[in-house]
Amino acid sequence: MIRRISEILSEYENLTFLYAVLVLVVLLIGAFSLPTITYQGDDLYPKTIDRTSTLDPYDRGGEPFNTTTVAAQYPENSPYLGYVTAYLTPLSLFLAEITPHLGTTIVSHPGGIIDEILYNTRGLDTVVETSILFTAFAIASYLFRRRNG
Amino acid sequence: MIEYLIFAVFVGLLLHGIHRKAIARIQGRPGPPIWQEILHVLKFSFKETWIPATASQTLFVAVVIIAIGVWSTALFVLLTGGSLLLLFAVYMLHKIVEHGLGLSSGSPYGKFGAIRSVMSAASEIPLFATIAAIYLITGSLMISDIQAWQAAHGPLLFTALPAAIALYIVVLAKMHYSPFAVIESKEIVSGNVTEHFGVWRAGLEAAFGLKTFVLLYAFIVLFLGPMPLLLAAVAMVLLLLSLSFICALSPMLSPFDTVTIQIGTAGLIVVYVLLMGVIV
Amino acid sequence: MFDLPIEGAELLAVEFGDIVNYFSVYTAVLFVFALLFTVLAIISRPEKPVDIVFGGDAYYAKKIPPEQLRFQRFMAIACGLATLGAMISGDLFNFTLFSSMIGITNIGIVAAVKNKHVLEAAYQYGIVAMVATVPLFGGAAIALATTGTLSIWELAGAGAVPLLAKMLLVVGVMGEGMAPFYIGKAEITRAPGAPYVLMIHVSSLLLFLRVVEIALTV
Amino acid sequence: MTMKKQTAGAVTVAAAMVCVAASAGWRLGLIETWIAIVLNVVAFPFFLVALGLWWNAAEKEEGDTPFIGY
Repeated sequence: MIRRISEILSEYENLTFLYAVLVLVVLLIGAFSLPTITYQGDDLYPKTIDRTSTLDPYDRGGEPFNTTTVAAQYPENSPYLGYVTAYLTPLSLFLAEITPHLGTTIVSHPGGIIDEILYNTRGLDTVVETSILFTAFAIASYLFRRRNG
Repeated sequence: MIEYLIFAVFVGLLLHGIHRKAIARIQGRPGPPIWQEILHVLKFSFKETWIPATASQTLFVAVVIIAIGVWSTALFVLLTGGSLLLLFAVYMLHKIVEHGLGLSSGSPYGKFGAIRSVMSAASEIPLFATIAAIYLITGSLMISDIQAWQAAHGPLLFTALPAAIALYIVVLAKMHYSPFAVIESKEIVSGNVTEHFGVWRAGLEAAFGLKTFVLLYAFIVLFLGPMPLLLAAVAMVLLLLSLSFICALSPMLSPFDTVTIQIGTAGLIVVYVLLMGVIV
Repeated sequence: MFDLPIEGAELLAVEFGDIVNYFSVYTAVLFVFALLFTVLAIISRPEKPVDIVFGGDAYYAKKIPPEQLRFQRFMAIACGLATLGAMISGDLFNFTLFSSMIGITNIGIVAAVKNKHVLEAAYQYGIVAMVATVPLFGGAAIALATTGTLSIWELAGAGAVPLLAKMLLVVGVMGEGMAPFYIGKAEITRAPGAPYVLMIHVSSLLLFLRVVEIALTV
Repeated sequence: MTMKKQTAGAVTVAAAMVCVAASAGWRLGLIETWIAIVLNVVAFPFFLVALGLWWNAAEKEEGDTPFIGY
């Protein structure tokens, strides 16, 4: 019995299968617990789009620097809440203070573009997301170049 | 502080010696004297020492230092009544030391040891569920709180028997000559410590002595509750002898089977914890 | 931490806007450990693996191209950084992001190895790591949907996160870190480049240690 | 990569002094517990390893080159 289980576990071809079984088991257990889970309506990031505003994402123009209403978990940490990026890294904060250019465009620093599209308050998330993309790209390009070289 | 460390190293090595002696007597051999392991460490430390040319030199030396540091941390966590979670984290970090020992030398035997160590690491992680069981019962993971709980409610050994069994397997897996000790099984020479000789080996043996002391003492503290030092020492030796009996009488399991058994135990613990979580 | 008797006293909070990372005694120890091995991956030279010829009595040293080792080191450092982030993250979603980054870099560390056996194991591992992002993010999403927040500070001790979300998180980390499905990782370990391969284990073990803490806390 | 006997001795003494000073300071209540622990945990491994290196007095300069091939 133990030996047979060992045989199944010791083949890495079975890896995906085993993992899928585990996920399915968890999902099955989860399905039974669903009735006990309630949806929390007052979401962390409420978003109402004011179509008449000059900051409407699909109608750029007018005053570039303005604030939108954004609810943050920790407003005291986000002094620039409501601007393009609520959290500024020390470097971008420095740039924003000495130049008028940062914040005038959504692609002013990595993460900025996703930042504005997704949420205004979670700067570190977007940095990590771009890092993941970058890592995946680095692996793929290395493998590709090695095949050619 | 330093006196605790040195004391624990010596007691741990002495426990190793008792372990060897007990196994030998059970198997009808005279066995070495019980202070043999202490002499061993001294002998190793007097041997000529260098680093193999094939090794990843920095890593080769660093893991020895990390091994000692890791178990010193564990000892202090235990003594100050710190977080049980942290104690187990340190225990898992020991697996990294094992991997590092084997991988850093470049020797194929070390590598085999490291690969086996990776397998056993994967199976020991789920034994973490033990912690959840203790948390659900006592409502705290600080060792000092757990001791206070036991002083009020009696030993955890009876209240949380499955958790105790799981932890017993954890301790057993870490003993020399245990059925789970596939990492140092003799067909791969000395497994992951094959290339660590001389001073490096002496340092490692000291760390392992510390490890044995911490694991046995942790088991006593967690499941039998606070007790005077002398009684705790007696309990540790008794626990060690029970482990020696298992080690002496059972054969070395095949690497894959050890994993299956440990994962199986862990699965049972997970079910137990889930059930307890639902009921409580 | 959060007045919960789980991981020892709080030492320091690092604010990144809405994401407030924290060092407790527990996470600080894990952080130092990850830092130690990241530094080791940076400074130590890889080993020169020796192989035995089975059936004979000979052994030979393997030759590993330096470009491959450089790439492995790059990936190991990236993995170390991701681990550092995952150790101190005080936000569920941020934690899942760091976890999936660890999964990707782990594959990167061995992807360069020219060994069919290792590559096939890495491929299987890669598939599982990709699949594992679903339960991982699903867990975070369910936590957000049921509680309205992702911050561990807000969730700590409230017991508001449903068991399903915790289980999904743990299963996701199992997939990224390969906990009980050991064989993929054991085969990957055969790759050369000890300080870098070691990083795979460092990251996944630490990740697992962290998710246990999170599951007990929230 | 063998350490010189002198260096090993110096490391041993320094680490031992850190350990003893931290422990004594903690006993006398001068140092907080966690600081004493950290100092001990960091210094103790160096003490053990350097002590061994010091008294085995290895004067060999180079690592062992394994016998390659048969």
